[in-house]
Amino acid sequence: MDTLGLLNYAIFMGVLIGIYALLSLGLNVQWGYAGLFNAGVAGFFAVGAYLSALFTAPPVPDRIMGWELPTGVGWFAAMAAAALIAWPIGKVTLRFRSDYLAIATIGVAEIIRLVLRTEDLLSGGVRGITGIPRPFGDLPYEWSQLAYLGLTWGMVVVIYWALERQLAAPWGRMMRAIRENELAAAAMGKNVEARRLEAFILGAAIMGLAGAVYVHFMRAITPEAIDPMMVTFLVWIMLILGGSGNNRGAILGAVIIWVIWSSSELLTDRLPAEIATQAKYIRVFVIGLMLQLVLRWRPEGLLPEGTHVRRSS
Amino acid sequence: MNPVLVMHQVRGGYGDADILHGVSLTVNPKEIVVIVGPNGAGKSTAMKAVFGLVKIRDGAILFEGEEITGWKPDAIVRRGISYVPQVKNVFAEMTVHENLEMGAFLAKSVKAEAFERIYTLFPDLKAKRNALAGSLSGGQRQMVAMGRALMLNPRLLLLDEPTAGLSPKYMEQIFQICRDVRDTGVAILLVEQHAKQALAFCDRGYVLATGSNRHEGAGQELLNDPEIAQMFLGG
Amino acid sequence: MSGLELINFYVIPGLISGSIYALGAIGITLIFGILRYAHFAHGDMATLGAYVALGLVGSLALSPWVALPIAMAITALVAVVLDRVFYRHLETRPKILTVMASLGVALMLRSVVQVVWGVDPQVYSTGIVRAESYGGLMLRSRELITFATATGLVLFLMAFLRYTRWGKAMRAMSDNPELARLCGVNNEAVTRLTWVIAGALAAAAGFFLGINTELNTMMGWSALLAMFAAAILGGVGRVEGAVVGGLVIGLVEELSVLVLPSQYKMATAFVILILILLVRPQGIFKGKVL
Amino acid sequence: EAKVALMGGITGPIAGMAPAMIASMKLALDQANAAGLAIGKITYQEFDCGCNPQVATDAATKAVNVFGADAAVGPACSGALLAAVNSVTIPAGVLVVSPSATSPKITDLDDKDLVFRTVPSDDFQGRALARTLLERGVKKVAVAYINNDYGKGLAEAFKAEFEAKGGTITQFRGHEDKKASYRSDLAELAKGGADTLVLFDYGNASGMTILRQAIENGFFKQFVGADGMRDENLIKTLGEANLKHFFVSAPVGEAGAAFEKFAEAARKAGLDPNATFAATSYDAAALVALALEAAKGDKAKLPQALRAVATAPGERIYPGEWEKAKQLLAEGKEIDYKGASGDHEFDAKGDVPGSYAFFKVEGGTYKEVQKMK
Amino acid sequence: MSGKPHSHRCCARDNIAPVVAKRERTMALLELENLVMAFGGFRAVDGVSLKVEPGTITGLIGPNGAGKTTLFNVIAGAYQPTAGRIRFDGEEITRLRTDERFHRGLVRTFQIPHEFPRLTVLENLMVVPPKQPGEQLWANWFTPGEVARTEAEVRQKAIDVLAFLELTHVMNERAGNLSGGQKKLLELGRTMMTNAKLVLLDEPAAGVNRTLLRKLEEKIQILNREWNYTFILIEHDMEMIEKLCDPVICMAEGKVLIEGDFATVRNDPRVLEAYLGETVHPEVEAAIAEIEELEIEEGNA
Ligand SMILES: Nc1ncnc2c1ncn2[C@@H]1O[C@H](COP(=O)(O)OP(=O)(O)OP(=O)(O)O)[C@@H](O)[C@H]1O
Ligand SMILES: Nc1ncnc2c1ncn2[C@@H]1O[C@H](COP(=O)(O)OP(=O)(O)OP(=O)(O)O)[C@@H](O)[C@H]1O
Ligand SMILES: [Mg+2]
Ligand SMILES: [Mg+2]
Repeated sequence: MDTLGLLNYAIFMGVLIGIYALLSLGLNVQWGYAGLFNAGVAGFFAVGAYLSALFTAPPVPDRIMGWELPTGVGWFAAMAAAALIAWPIGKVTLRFRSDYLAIATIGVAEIIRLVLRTEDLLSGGVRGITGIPRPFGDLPYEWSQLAYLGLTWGMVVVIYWALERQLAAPWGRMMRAIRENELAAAAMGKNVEARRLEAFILGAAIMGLAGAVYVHFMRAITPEAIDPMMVTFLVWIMLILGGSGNNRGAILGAVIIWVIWSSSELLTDRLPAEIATQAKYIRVFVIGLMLQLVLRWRPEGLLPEGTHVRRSS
Repeated sequence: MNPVLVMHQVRGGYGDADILHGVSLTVNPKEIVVIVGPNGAGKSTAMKAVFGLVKIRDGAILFEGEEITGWKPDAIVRRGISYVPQVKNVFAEMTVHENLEMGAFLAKSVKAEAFERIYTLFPDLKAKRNALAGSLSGGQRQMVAMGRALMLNPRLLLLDEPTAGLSPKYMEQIFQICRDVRDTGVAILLVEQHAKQALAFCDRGYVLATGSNRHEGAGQELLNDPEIAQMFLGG
Repeated sequence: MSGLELINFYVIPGLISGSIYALGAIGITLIFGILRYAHFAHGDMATLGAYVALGLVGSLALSPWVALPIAMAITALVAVVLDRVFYRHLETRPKILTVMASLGVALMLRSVVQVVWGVDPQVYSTGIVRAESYGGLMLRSRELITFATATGLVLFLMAFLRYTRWGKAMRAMSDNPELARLCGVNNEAVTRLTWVIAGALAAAAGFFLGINTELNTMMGWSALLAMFAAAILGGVGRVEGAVVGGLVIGLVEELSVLVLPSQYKMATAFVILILILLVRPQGIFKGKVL
Repeated sequence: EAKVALMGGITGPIAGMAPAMIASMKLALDQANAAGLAIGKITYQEFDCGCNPQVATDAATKAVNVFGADAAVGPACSGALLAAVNSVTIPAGVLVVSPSATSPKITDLDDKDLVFRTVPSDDFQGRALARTLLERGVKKVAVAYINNDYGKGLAEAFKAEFEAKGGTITQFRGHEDKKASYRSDLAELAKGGADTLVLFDYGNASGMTILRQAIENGFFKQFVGADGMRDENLIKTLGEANLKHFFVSAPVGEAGAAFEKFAEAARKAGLDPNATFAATSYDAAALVALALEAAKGDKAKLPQALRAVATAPGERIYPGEWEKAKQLLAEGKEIDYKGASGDHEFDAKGDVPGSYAFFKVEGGTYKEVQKMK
Repeated sequence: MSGKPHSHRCCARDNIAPVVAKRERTMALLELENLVMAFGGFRAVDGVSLKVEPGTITGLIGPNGAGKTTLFNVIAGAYQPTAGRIRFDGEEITRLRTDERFHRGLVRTFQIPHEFPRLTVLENLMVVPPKQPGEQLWANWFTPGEVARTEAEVRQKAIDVLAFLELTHVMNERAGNLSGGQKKLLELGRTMMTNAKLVLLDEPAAGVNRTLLRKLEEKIQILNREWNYTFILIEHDMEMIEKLCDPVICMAEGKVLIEGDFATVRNDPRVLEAYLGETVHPEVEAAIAEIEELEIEEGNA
């Protein structure tokens, strides 16, 4: 286990953390700002990932898309597509209490997964898409990884900065007001439905971007990547642990959870074979338990909301 | 004569912060006691403390000589105290009649007279008996809440602002009902913002401010104290 | 396609999975209606119940039908403990936190099942049971029992809620927990009872799912969406609604194969859910809209 | 001194197969270590690729960078493999031999000759099965497949060949795993009047449910599956008496002797040699070990060495003959490994043609009926 | 109490308002025409027609369940009326949404305060002004200058309102931590953050300490005289009605029972019977009749 190898692994982990940080930021817009319980993060992630892949991958005979466009176009398309999908979903379900939204978004993510699995013409079906280009992909392995790390965290910083700005503006204040008391916000002339939809779409677009960043890193995608456990649930724990309503908390949560999740595997891999298989499930158990502990002892997260509020006022 | 209810130096609150800083009250049998004081003084909190809905960190609450500090609400109801909270005091998704039934939840069987008694006190409710309590007007709800509390023939009745939102006619009636109920042997502790009227008809009163006792005495006495009138009764 | 074929291959299987969904949906609708949150661990509770029964069948060599009531009791107990340990302390916080906690519990339950029983599919009893023909209707005894037991459990539950004070206490608590307490309702007891019912019925759902197919560790989670759809379709908080909702979802899922590629079978429950939210959010039986 | 990563699908959809696969890989490497190879001890470590691209990439990165693997056996699933090799192992120049990723897509990978597999592409098996059925006089079938890369790949290959050779496919339907009832699916499949159902699925998943429900309800007279359906447990669960008309195809070694050698060792180690992908797993690990020995641990020479030890010409080496292989390699002679699951004559793309046989159920297990071409 | 508002424009209403009111009798601010609100078969509001003149404080009283709150809900747009029409400021608004009515200057407060608990008191006010450019998603990026300018204006206005309401010391407190009475003041303060023309107050006195209530009354009067707010006020506290309101409308069973100045309404036997609950004695009735006759004579003169 040499240092260079460890460094390489750290870079790899850094990129994935960056991707999760994006997802977590997107979810924070929906849940932290607007109080929308989106349990279908994986769906928007998938839409972004596939769309960017289809825009940039080389064409293959039995699939309609594959346009070899520049990666930037793919990323933009990913955000737009995720936003576009979010619109009708939000339109239908945002009228109800969050639980309904949760159920509905789980369902949407499931349908998106089914469509991607089934419609070969569109998505390459269960075999997915390969040969997706990666920016700086032609550099030697280490350098290419490093460059991508920079790119990913560049995106995180840009999104973070933009969201912070938005949150400090009257827009953020209005969003929080709507979250706090919908009825009063409506009586104060705020168009509650439209505004919540706005937050939902914005969050979805960021999730779509995360999908796009992911897909170019992996250079391949199949429907299995839309695993609710690996995407939706992990992201939720990140946000709750880090502190919903706080963008820095969202990023911190992504860092902590991914490091724990990933390094716990390094541990379980070292266990003797008989229990190693078991340990994989115990790992999931531990993540579930961790969520419970956070909810029990620190429900507002490590970096709670509010520090921000004080500063702005 | 043993007091019905004694609160002795009760200190406590909702989270970690104290709202009540040593509140003491006594209610004697067949007595109407009223608590007045500014908004946020801790009047409602004091009532909730009796009913075990507030963390009590110090002091004691005795009902008919027995210490009930820290009891569960349902045990306290069973012991003979009824309580009408200030807000959210009806079952909005149940009918008026069902609300009254819930009042008598602990009784083995409910007699028709019990309902009749309430419907005679509040004829408005009889007409609305099958309406959902949630669709009633503010005042009608207040009546339902009172009616519910009276279903079980308690020995002590706690009322948190029973007249808020009621028309003057009903306000008078509620006070009259209180007197009638008192005359049947029930002690009553109530919080009122219609302080002048309340102090005028009660037996004794307490003035509470910022979570502690400020004044106490016979109703008329407090009413006639110009300082109290200036500070708490609106001049 | 003849009418009989339609009944044998679409309607009967639809009704069977419908009654399984219904059993799960009752618990969901009660928890949604009374405790006021969507319980995402319900599917995995069903999985647990099914595996507990399997454990009994395997270790004590019981007949599955004897194992069923024991598994229901054990799962009910587990449900009560889960509530005590993971949900109770969130009572006074926004409900959505409890929803999230239930997602975590779902994961924990599933991994416990996976560690204890492994991930291979398993069955209660081996061999094949060919259907008997009742005047052209193809039925197996286990299907009849599934249907009869589900009906019996539902009728018993409805009678229990109607003719005892518990039913009223549940409604009161669902309406205004604080006030229910002040009426002398023991909220803890009501909550416990709710969990006992939900847990027991979830175990029954898991068991019937297992006995009509195989057991696998994802079985409950896969059925969860259908159960939620059933609960909302029937009207949140309405036991009879959950039953009707479950049957409708089960039927529509099977019949959907007539018009849709069967890969999309799983999506039909969701489509119904969206339609019902659009058209009649209070559900068939006018439940709550939270 | 060499390091090999064992990348199994320990969690995820094929978790049920993983223990036997991993154990078989370990068996091979333990044997190699016991023989005392010239390169020294081969250390190995398991990684879970979860049958999920994301998990697999993470695992591969750990395997390559943290563990420092010289070569890897796995990943088990095609989707996972595609992601892992594209983004990690190919750029890092690490040899990968998969025992179970069967997707035809892997064939066309731009892999710098670093990706091999000991299991034939589904394309071969599907076509072979089509020819065998026609040969047996089955001209009209309905096809049901589980909607994943395995089921679909097989089904499409089968369909292409079957129809090209004059057969009729009355229904061609995919389905999702883990549904409670497939009776309506079966009713749809039965439309068109075929009495043979070709079922590309897993015998420990929806494949068993469908088979059971079909038999229980009297759909179809005859059932044919591929290697995924070859599951001992299925016989136990459904009862042999009910499976008289159930056949499966599965890859077999050219010489029965090779398999027997492996089977013997496996049984001694408490393993079921017939477990799905056990033999291919053993072979993949064995080939990696032999290649490491031949390349003297030089990572860059591994692909070339792998081809050399696996393909003719050379002295035949059967499973377990480590001493002999070691000797020959030390003498600089060519060897040709004949594996438990086949000869493993890799083509230019790193695929093996595979040979298949057609099995029926007998005596609680699967008995070969005929070879397939 | 800050002295500032008193010093200017002190006598606006007493002298001018009645004249204005008379001249513009045809141009009422709010006009209800035969408004009906039925729930199932039950008519909570049953054919109400009335006019509210600009600059007045109209008192709305009536027994519990008379339909007062329902009438507010219909005016504010929470319910769609079963029949009838609503005109506001010369425009028909019967079919408009709540937020659209708000933007036209029709503002309501809630009987139970609806603050934003986790926002500061200042933010609670700053949220209110409609059509703030900074509330548009893109404006922050494309017109930051304008956003900053409005933001500064809004902040200054909120600070002024807080000073007026004597809430400056709790400016940065979370609104959820205010006491009941302070929340009521905040509720009133929100109406001052927009260009309200008509403010609907639903039982502002219920549960408010009487000492605090006297302050509340003063604020309402100042708003009415100096900010030219028109109010409709539901209240059961007769002292408050007497002090503030002219005219007073009494509703019962969904209908308008009587409209007039406080004394008239107060002494009407039907009002006494249905609402105030005082026994009507023959001699009192005679006295009332006398007063009424006197008034009629005055009116004619
Ligand atoms: N559930 C609660 N959690 C935390 N703090 C609370 C809660 N309820 C009340 N408080 C706080 O406790 C203090 C006393 O409140 P309480 O309701 O007892 O006042 P009150 O005297 O009844 O006033 P009012 O006349 O306005 O009803 C207030 O500062 C209030 O903000
Ligand atoms: N949503 C509703 N559904 C059915 N009936 C309703 C509904 N809202 C109000 N009502 C009925 O309309 C009548 C008038 O109610 P409203 O709340 O307007 O009375 P109010 O005059 O404001 O009385 P209070 O002074 O007691 O608040 C009541 O009898 C009430 O039961
Ligand atoms: Mg109070
Ligand atoms: Mg009202």
